[in-house]
Order: sequence, then C-alpha cells, then structure tokens
Amino acid sequence: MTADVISSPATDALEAGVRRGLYDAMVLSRTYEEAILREYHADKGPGFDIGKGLVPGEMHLSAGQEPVAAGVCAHLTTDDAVTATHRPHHFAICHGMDLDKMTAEIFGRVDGLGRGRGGHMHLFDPATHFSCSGIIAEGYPPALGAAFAFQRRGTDRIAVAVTGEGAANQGAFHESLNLAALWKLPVVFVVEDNDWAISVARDDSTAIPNNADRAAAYGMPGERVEDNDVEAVYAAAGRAVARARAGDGPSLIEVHTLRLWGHFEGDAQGYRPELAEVPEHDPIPRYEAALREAGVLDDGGVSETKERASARVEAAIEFAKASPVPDPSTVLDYVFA
Amino acid sequence: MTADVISSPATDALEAGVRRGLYDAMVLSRTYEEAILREYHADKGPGFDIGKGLVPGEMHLSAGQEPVAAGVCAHLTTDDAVTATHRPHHFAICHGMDLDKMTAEIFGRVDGLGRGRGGHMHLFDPATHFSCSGIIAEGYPPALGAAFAFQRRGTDRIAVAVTGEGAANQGAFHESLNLAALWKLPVVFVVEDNDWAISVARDDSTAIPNNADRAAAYGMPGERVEDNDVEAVYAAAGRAVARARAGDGPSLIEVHTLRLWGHFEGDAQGYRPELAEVPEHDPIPRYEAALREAGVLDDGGVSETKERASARVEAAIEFAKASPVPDPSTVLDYVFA
Amino acid sequence: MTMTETPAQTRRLNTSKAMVEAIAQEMRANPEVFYLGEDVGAYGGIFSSTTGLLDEFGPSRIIDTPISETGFIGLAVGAATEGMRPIAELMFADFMGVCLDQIYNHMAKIHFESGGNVKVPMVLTTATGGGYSDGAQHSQCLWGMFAHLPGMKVVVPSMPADAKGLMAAAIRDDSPVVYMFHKGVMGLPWMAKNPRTTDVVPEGDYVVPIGKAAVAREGTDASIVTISLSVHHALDVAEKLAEEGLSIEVLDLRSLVPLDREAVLASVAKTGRLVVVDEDYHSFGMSGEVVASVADVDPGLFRAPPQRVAVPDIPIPYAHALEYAALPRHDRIEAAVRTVLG
Amino acid sequence: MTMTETPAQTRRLNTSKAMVEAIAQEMRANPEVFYLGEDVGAYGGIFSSTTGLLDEFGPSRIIDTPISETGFIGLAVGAATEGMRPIAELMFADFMGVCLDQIYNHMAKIHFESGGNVKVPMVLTTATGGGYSDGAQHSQCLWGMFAHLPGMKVVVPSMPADAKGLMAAAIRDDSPVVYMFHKGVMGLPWMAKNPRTTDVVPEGDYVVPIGKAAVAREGTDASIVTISLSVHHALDVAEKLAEEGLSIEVLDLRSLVPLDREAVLASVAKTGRLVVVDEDYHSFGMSGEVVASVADVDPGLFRAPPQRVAVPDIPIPYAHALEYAALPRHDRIEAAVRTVLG
Ligand SMILES: Cc1ncc(C[n+]2csc(CCOP(=O)(O)OP(=O)(O)O)c2C)c(N)n1
Ligand SMILES: Cc1ncc(C[n+]2csc(CCOP(=O)(O)OP(=O)(O)O)c2C)c(N)n1
Ligand SMILES: [Mg+2]
Ligand SMILES: [Mg+2]
Repeated sequence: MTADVISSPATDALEAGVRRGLYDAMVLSRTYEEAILREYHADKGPGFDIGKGLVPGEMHLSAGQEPVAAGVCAHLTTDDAVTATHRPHHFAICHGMDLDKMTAEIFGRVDGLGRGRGGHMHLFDPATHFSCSGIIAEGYPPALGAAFAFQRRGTDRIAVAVTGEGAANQGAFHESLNLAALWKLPVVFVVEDNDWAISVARDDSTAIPNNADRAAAYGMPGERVEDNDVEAVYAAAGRAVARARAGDGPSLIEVHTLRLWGHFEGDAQGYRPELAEVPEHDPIPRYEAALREAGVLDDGGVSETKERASARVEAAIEFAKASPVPDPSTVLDYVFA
Repeated sequence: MTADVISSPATDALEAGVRRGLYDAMVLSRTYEEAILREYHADKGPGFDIGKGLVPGEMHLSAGQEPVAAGVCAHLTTDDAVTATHRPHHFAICHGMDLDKMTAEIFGRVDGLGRGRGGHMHLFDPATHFSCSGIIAEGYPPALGAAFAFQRRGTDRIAVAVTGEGAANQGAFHESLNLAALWKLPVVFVVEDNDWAISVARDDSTAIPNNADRAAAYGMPGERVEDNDVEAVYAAAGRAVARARAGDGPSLIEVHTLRLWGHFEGDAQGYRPELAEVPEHDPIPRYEAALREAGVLDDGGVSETKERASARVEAAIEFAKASPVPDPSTVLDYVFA
Repeated sequence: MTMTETPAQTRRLNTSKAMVEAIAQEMRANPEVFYLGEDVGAYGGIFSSTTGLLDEFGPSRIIDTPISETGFIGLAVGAATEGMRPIAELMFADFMGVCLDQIYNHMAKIHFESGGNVKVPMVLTTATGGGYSDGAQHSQCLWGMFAHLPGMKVVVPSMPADAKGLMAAAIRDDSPVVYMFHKGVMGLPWMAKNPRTTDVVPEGDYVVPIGKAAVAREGTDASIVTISLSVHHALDVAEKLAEEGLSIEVLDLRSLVPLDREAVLASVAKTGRLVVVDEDYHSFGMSGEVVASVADVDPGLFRAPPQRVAVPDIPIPYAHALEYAALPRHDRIEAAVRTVLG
Repeated sequence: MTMTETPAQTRRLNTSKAMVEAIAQEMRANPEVFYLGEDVGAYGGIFSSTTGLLDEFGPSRIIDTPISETGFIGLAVGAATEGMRPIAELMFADFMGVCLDQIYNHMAKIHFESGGNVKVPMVLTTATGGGYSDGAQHSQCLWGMFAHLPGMKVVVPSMPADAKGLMAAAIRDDSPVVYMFHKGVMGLPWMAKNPRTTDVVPEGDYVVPIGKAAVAREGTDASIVTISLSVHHALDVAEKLAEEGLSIEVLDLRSLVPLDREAVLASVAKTGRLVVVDEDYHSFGMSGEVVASVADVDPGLFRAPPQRVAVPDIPIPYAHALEYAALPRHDRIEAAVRTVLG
C-alpha cells in the first residue's frame, strides 16, 4: 500500500460563518499572545531576567501559527483530545480551553489548571481533553492512548497530536505513526512547519523537504498545506478528521506556517536571515484582507472581533492576577493520587 | 526528492569464484551455529536451565539468515565497520572476525574479545570494526559514528548497520536514517526481515509490508530483496556499498529472510503456524543445488567446503574451551579506561 | 470424583502464576484494565507474566505491540488519563533507556503538573535482575533509578503471595505504579530457582497495601534489609546462621516508593546492626538510602558500621564466575552479617 | 596601543566562557575533537556552552543536529570507538529519557563489555537545574541518576576555573565523561546569578583532575558537602554564619563519579556535623550516598544526625513560591546547619 500524498487543493469558497469563525479564532489567539507578551516582559527588568516577574520561565508564543490551530480545531468538539507542545496556546485557545484557568496557570496561581504546578508548557485540562509536553515529539504517544480509549468505547471521538517540524526527526514521531496506523487509531497528526527548530533551519535537520511524504512509511495519507492558509488547513483537517471519525485510521498533515516571533521570548534571532521580511507574512492581516474582499468582514466586523477578543483576554489576565499565589506549605501535595 | 525504490532485479550470473565464496561463507556460518547449538544444549540439563553450562545465558542463533550476511559482507573489508544485533554471529563470521576470540567470548573466557565480560550479544572487535548491541535498533546510531569518522578522514570506508524487521518500528531506526541521509554518511542500513520479532509477526507490528518503502521518508534508495536469495542480496548490497563509498550517502536494504530456529534457544515456537514447513525453506541446500546445477559445485567441492568449515569451527571451540575462565578477583577491572 | 478437602490457605503457586492470577481477577472485575507489551499474547510473556491471559481475554485486552516502547507506554499514559487502567510491560528493565521519557516525564509527572486534576492510573511491569549470564544489557535491577525519580510508586515483590497482592493493589491504585519482578523470583521452569518461589497464595481477592515492608524473618542480633530475589538469599543465610545460634532479622521492603523507613528504623533499633542487600548498583541507590534513613534519625543506633552488599559499580559481566562475584549472593551476605556482628 | 600589565592570574571569566575556553583550547590541540548538539552553532548553545566556537572552528566541527538525541549521541559513541573525541550536548539533562539507552547501555558499557579493548573517549555535556520557573521537565538535576549507572564519570563544576579545568580533563579522558553544568552557575546575562559565577580563571593549559573534591571554604564546626550551584548558596550561608562566629566548612565534590569519599570523611572527622545539600531529588541519590559514605566507615563520627537538604521527592513545581520551597536555597541550608549544630 502506498499512501495518498495529496497536494493542498484549492478549496471552494467556504461558508461565511465558517470563515468568520476561523478569523475570530485566529484573532483571539493572537490577542492572547500579545497580552502574554506584554505581561511577560512587563517586569523582567532591569535587563532581562527570565526567572523574574508575574510570568517567569521560558515562554514560547505561537504568533503566526494561528492558521494551524484555527483550521484544525474548527472540526473538533471538546470531547476530542488534543496533545500539544511547548508552544501550546493557540491550540488550547482554539480548542476551547477556559481562558481564565489557562491564564491563571501561566501566572502560576491556585486557580490555574494545574494549581500553578504546571506552567505554560504543561496545560492539562480534563474539560477539553487537552494536554501538552515540553519534550519534543513526546506529546504524540499519549494522543494514541486517548484515541485508543475513544475507539474502545465505540465513540467517534478523535485525538489530534501536534508537533513542530523539528520534532519529526525524533523517534517518538516514528513509533507513534506506525502504531496509530497499525491499530487504525482515530488520530490526526499535525506538524507545524515554521521552518525553524529554535535556530536550526528545517533543511539542516530533515533529509526531505516535506514531512507529509513520511506518511507513506506508515501507509497513511499525508498532506502538506503551503502558504499558512487557514482555509487550506481547514480543508485538509476536515478530510483527516472525517477519516478518523469514520474509523479509517490516522492521517498526517504538515502545515507550512510562520514563527512570527522568536523561538522563546528573549531570542534575538540573530541566526535568522529572513528576519526583516517576517512581519509581512503575518497570516492574520492577509486573511482579514481576503475576508474584507469577499465581503465577509468590514470595519465593524473587524473591530467587533478584536474588541471581543480583547475583552475576553483582559478578563482572563485579571482573573489570573487576582488568583492567589500557591502557599509554599502545599509544595508536597499532588504527587500521588 | 523522492527515493528510488528499486525492486530486486534479476542478477546476471555471477563469477564462479564469487558464488563459491558466498556458499563457503554461508556454510561456515551455519556450521558455526550448529556447533554452538550443540555446545549450548550439551549441559543445560536435567530439564533446561538457561544459566547452566559452558555457554550460559540467552542464545540467538542466525541459522537461515546466512544469505544476508554473506551477500552484504562480500563487499566489505575488515576496514569497514559493522554494527549488529542480539543475533550477530553470521555477520561477525562473514565480516571476518577471528573465530577463536569470538568463540572464547561466547564461552566467557579470558581470551575472548571482551575477556568474558561481553558474551554473545556483545562482540566488540577493533580488528574488524565490529560491534553489536542487545537493544533493539540501538546498534544503528553507533554505525553513523563510525561512518562519520571514516568520512571525516577522507577514506572510502563505510559502515553497515544491521537490524531485524521488528527493529524498524523503534525510534532509533528513524533518527538514524534521517541523520545519515542528512549528512550523506557512508552507511548501508540492512533490515533482516525474518517475519518474526520473537513471537510477534511482522504484520502485527509494522503498518506497511515493505520496510524498504520507508527509505523514501529520508530521501534514500530503498530496496527489498525477496526469497532469501544470496545473490540478490549480493547485487543489492553491491549497489548500496558502491554508493556509500562514492560519497553519495546511505541506502536501505531489506531482505526477506528466514529464522530457521527459535527466537532464542529454548523457544518452543508454539506461536508459529508455519513451523512445520520452515526447514524446507533452508537457503543453504537451495543454493547448493543451484551451484551444482551451474557446475560451480560438485560433491568434492561441497565436502571440501564443509570439512574446512567444520575444522575451523571445531578448532575455535577447542580454543575457547582451553582458555581460562576469568578470575573473579578481576571483576572490577575495565570499568574505566 | 471425590473432593479431597483442600483448605484454601494451602494452595501453592509460583510467583508468575500468582502475579497472573491477580491480573486476571482485576481484568474480570474491571473492563478498563488491559495489558500491552511485546510477546504478552500467544507467548504469554517472556518471563511468564501473562501466561494464559490471551486465552481468557482475547487480543483486544491482551495486546502484542511492536518494539516501540515509547509509543506503547505513551499510549498507556494517554489511555490512563482518559480513565482506562492500562498495564504496560517493558520486557526488561534494562530497556528503559529507549522509553524513559514517557515514564518519568509523563507517566510520573502529569498528576502533579495538573495539580491533581488528571490521574494516571497505570501499571508498568518490568523484569529485572541477573544470575543467568545474560550480560550487561539484560541483567540489571535499576530499581534505585526508578525510585529516585518522583511521581511513581515502585513495587518489587519477592514472594508469590505478595506478587499477587501487590499486583492487585497496583492495578487499583490511582497513581502510576512500576511493578518490578525479578526473573529469579518467578519460579520459571527454565531458570535456577529458590524453593521460596513457590508458596501458599490466597485465593480470591487479595490485596497487599503498597508501602509496607514485611518482616520476612524475625531476629534480634542483626537486620538484613533487602528486596526481591535477595530476600530469598537473605533468608537462606539467616537459616544457616540460626544453626550457630545467631538470630538474624530479614526485612523485605516490598516497595521502594513509598519506602517504609519506620520498619527499617524499628528493626535497626532492635538489632543495632544493619546489612543492606541490593542487587542494584552500589552507589547512589537503595543501599545508601536505607543506611541514610537510619543515620538521619539517629546514627547512634548503629552498634557497628552498616554493611552494603550490592553490585559494585560495574556493568554486569557475562562470564558466570564474574557475574557471581558481582552479585550479592549468599557468601557475600553471610560475610557482611558476620562483619556487623563483629 | 599601550599594553597595561595584566597579571594572568587576575583574568576573570564567567563559567560559560571558562568552559568554552577549554573546549576551544582542546579543539585547537586535537583535530579529533568536535562538538555536536542542538543549537550549538550559530546560536552558541542555549546556555552559552559553545559561544563563538562556530566562528573559529566552522560547521564541520561545531555541528548543529536535528532533534534526534538517540541518533546523534549514538553517533558520538560510534565516532569515539573509532578514535575521535566527540563532545555531544544534550540540551537539558531533563531530556535524557529520549536517549538514555545510548548513554548508559552503550557509551558507558562498551569499554567494559569489550574487556577494555574498545575505548569510548567522549564527553556528554548537559545543562541542569532550576530556579527560574521552567517547570517539571526543564529544571531537574538528575546527576544522582547518572551517577548510579556505572561506566561513566560524572563531573559537575560549580566555579569558573573548575569549569575550565574539568572540561579539559573530560575531553582528554579516555573514558566517557558526563559534564553537567547548572544554568545558574554559567553567569548568563539573562538569569539571576551569584557573584561567584564570574571569577579568576587561569589562562593557557589548565586541567583539574576528575575525582577530587575541593574545600571551597575551611571550617571546623560543621561540614556542608555539596555540588554545583548549591556550593554558591552554601558559601553564602557559611559567610553569613561566620558573622556569628560559626566556622562552617564547605566541600565542593566537583564530581560524583568518582566520588571523593575520603574528602567527605576527612571533613566530617574534623567537624562531626554533616549537612548534605543537593539540588537533585532527595531519595536514592547523592544525599543518601554521602551520608552512607560516612556511616559505612564510622557512624560514630556523627556528633549529630546528618541533615539532607535536597529537592523533596516531588516534580519541580512551576510557580515561583512553590519552586523556591522545593529547592535547597539559603534558608533551608542555614536551618539545617543550625540543626546539626544543635
Ligand atoms: C527531546 C527534546 N530535545 C530538545 C528539546 C529542546 N527544544 C525545545 S523546543 C525545540 C525546537 C522545536 O522545534 P519544532 O519541533 O520545530 O517546534 P517549534 O519550536 O518550531 O514550534 C527544542 C530543540 C526538547 N524540549 N526536547
Ligand atoms: C528496546 C528493546 N526492546 C525489546 C527487546 C527484546 N527483544 C530482543 S530481540 C526482540 C525481537 C527482535 O525482532 P527483530 O528486530 O525482528 O530481530 P530478530 O530477532 O527477528 O532477528 C525483542 C523484542 C530488546 N532487546 N530491546
Ligand atoms: Mg519549528
Ligand atoms: Mg525479525
């Protein structure tokens, strides 16, 4: 059997409601990241001390990669599982995570998803079956387990497993794809190709230009979406999700996306030759323009979306800031159930 | 770039000397395994106690898989490296390992390659750049290192990395193929598909029927040899070795071979439905008949080969038995260099 | 056929059958329990950890896997977070290096990172130990390493009844449990075994709480604190020394996490003399932790310097003579006891 | 330009520059040395372990890798067996779970399994430690685990000069050496740091032998035995307590394998009071081993029960207040010293 490697097809114009939904999701996610960016850098000085401030530690933001999360999650309900990476916010948001609890976790507060124990790379949410891992590609295997449970229980729920293109050279990637294909597990594997793994360019890490071609090694369909186009992602994900729900097994989707900012905050990106041109590839203004052109959006719609996003995000930040810092005397809690 | 997936071609008749060499290598290897089989079981009783006897411990013999080792190693010199598995004897022998030292190691004696510290899964021989690992697929990465050293030094030496088909679903397999292709390392990856990983059939472990197809995931040529045919292996390996020596990078060869005996000694193989028919697929009588037919071998040639093999093997066993058992007071030696 | 009266309490099983009995009982009781690993189906587990289970439960619950430990252990983690109760088998503890990330960075940490909101009720079974010349990559115990990494319980039975009761407890536990069975305690027909590997095992529901040591033999002159196969050796030594009138206590820790430090202290408080026997490596492991557990509370309890009988810090050698020199066998245990007795 | 006279012995470097200087000097001296890992090229190492090396040595010797730790660490093992002297960087020690097999079953065992016939002269560098809210998968020390597994030396510098001298020793060593640098000792501009992270570093060839502890501060009332960043904290505490007239000795182990047990004994023999400070997990690790090293020889040396200040057996929490409660910081060290002083 050889995998169907489908190149991203032109999509017929989507329904306006769907298009607006994709736009709204992307804007909400971006608004969130901008707010975290602001809060993160607000109190790291003088200089930049990574351990300082209301939001300490590493911070991997997803600006530029919203089309992937928005396009994929549009096909999911919160009964479906998502396993994400060190860069999880866009998927968490587009999958419908409670922004208050998520933000409180990022601020390390008791009302956070993990009562402040996890942090931004460790968002575990039973309500949306969302989890993430800071270890490259190691979020894939647990997605198989969620899918396995869904399959055993006779549901049509599915699991989406996300990694970056750098992760596609880690052993866990390979083992997961083989197992999922072997057992026809309802999984959609998503690779976010943002061209970079920290400072290592994809051509310096990956022997072939298209990870979707790797799907053939497991007899599953593989599809690469170019251009960071949210509607193309939506279309590809639709096919993969339908296939998984129908019991036909896993698929692999690679999206060529964009890391708009540094790998983590504090990354000066000196290694990045195309740095100056990055902002002009921002997918949100581009999609906004397309929707305006198509008559789906106008000034009013844009500001409505942005204001709603801003209100939700700022409320979440307020919630987080108002939540208590964990009591050091509870440090030994939650090791065992 | 898409990999060339070449299906095994019909080979033109090989030179008689080469054919005789392939036959002799297979017979030597088989003779060796038969002798180890005899010595291994000689003193395990009453009953079967795996820890007893002159050769204690697990024993994975390679009978039936000789075509792979003979066909590949015919293209190597002892300056080339080979990294093998828990089932290493046929490759060690065909690569020219000193039989005395190898056997002394298997008997756990001071004149063994590892002075009795290693055992049959841990044959390390600087003279032939041979090593092995008992951990599935983890023999692949060190082969990259040997190849890297050979490349850096500007030689045309190569490394051959061997695993079973079960190993092709382990993460190390994937990482190694990608790295070798990325850095154009002079490696030939060999997968011995003997249909079984202990009791797990390849169809129950591998999502696609042909691991050679996985080469495309790394942009390297992949070739599958059917029928356990030593000359087809020889031909495929010739192409891959030449490519590696020429600096054109790695290749993957999967050979559909045969596990003539149990996974390890003591394995009753109750899980193996085709057990009764296994012996009739023995590749050595088949090749012998073909060479007789072609006039390369006659009764005299066959007995000459077998007698020479038997003499060499029995001498090695004598050597091993005569070598002293390690002194327990030296148990702490050789931890650090 | 006439029933002869067989009191339940005298039914004897070897350790592997006792372990399998617990798995089968839990699987009957709870459809969410399943077992996956290499050669656990038709083969019945390389060390008989699953013999017969495929026949009763079929391939949907007794699942042979590819040699993809990261993949299938991670699958178990994910299934556990969704409420199933997987048992994943890592064929040899020695292989943990190919999949440790799923074990200690995921299985063991998710509950904590989630602030207790996500449970990971799974069992990781794995075979440990040497003594049959399987070389440096197939003979390790490594329990000290698992126990060093927080978030997972570590259970290491030595006796058939405990193997059953601790397995039942492990499967029912809402936390991840690593269940380490020494090949030498399983009572395998193809391996040298101590007579203690077959013993009375309670029928029916039988649970041994995780975290409590057992006094395998009471004594007053010296304490041997140990685990797994070494318990058998320690008892042999204690029996031998009893003939000389020496009264040696043998404490079987049964689990390393939680570690029953009170039981260690109680024994040493009584005897004042401690020998720790550990088939894992000597340094940075169980033997040091047990000694320190006493010193932390009262170094004055030691009436003689404690003795640690472990695998010295060398890989396990293949040759029988070398391996037996490295392992904590009877001769070394006896010598250590005589040393602490002065 | 007029040369001002700068005595060599006063040149000060931070730890990362000292470490890089040793690598550069060894690379100049020996063409077989190369460095590979993620982001070690243009980025210069996430924690500045390779800053500037790409410029001098180019991409054939300072090699960015894919995120394939098993692949490239295994490559280093193979290259080392062929006589090269690779330095492989595992970006965080926390990631060892994806590649531990190559480390402990291959790098560490081949020399032994080959009966000394094959050497594996490589260095594995890796960043350790927390204190900046990087969470449970990016803040671990884990050196106790590496030290438990035989066949590799484990070096953990705390001071700039040692960072240089131990790196030179590690590269020249014919055995595999794990070189663990705590992010907090590197002197990174973007992380809180102790003033001790910049110090005098000898120029030119400078080698510190592996396996010898250093008395970082002499004292007579109590001994703090520790390693890595905790040495800085311990010295801070000792300085503070000196103001009260207390004389606290601080012993910097510098390596865990070999472990300088003599130095520990000598210090405790002098002071009779031991505090072990360890940023790794409490149980089954360094702190127990150090305590046991003394008890093994003479428990009577302890004039008070020893104190272990380590990360309790929990994953490292993210929130600052929790993380600082878990880490062995000044307050806990000081309290422990006061406890042993009675
Ligand atoms: C096993 C492992 N190796 C290395 C790292 C360090 N690391 C964190 S993010 C990252 C780059 C990941 O690149 P990619 O998968 O492309 O994701 P991106 O950051 O681009 O979203 C690396 C190397 C890690 N977290 N885990
Ligand atoms: C990482 C790892 N997992 C499991 C094993 C146990 N094991 C030893 S051989 C084997 C089967 C290997 O099958 P294959 O790769 O096809 O090689 P074959 O034995 O058929 O030659 C297994 C599972 C191991 N040695 N290492
Ligand atoms: Mg990327
Ligand atoms: Mg096989």
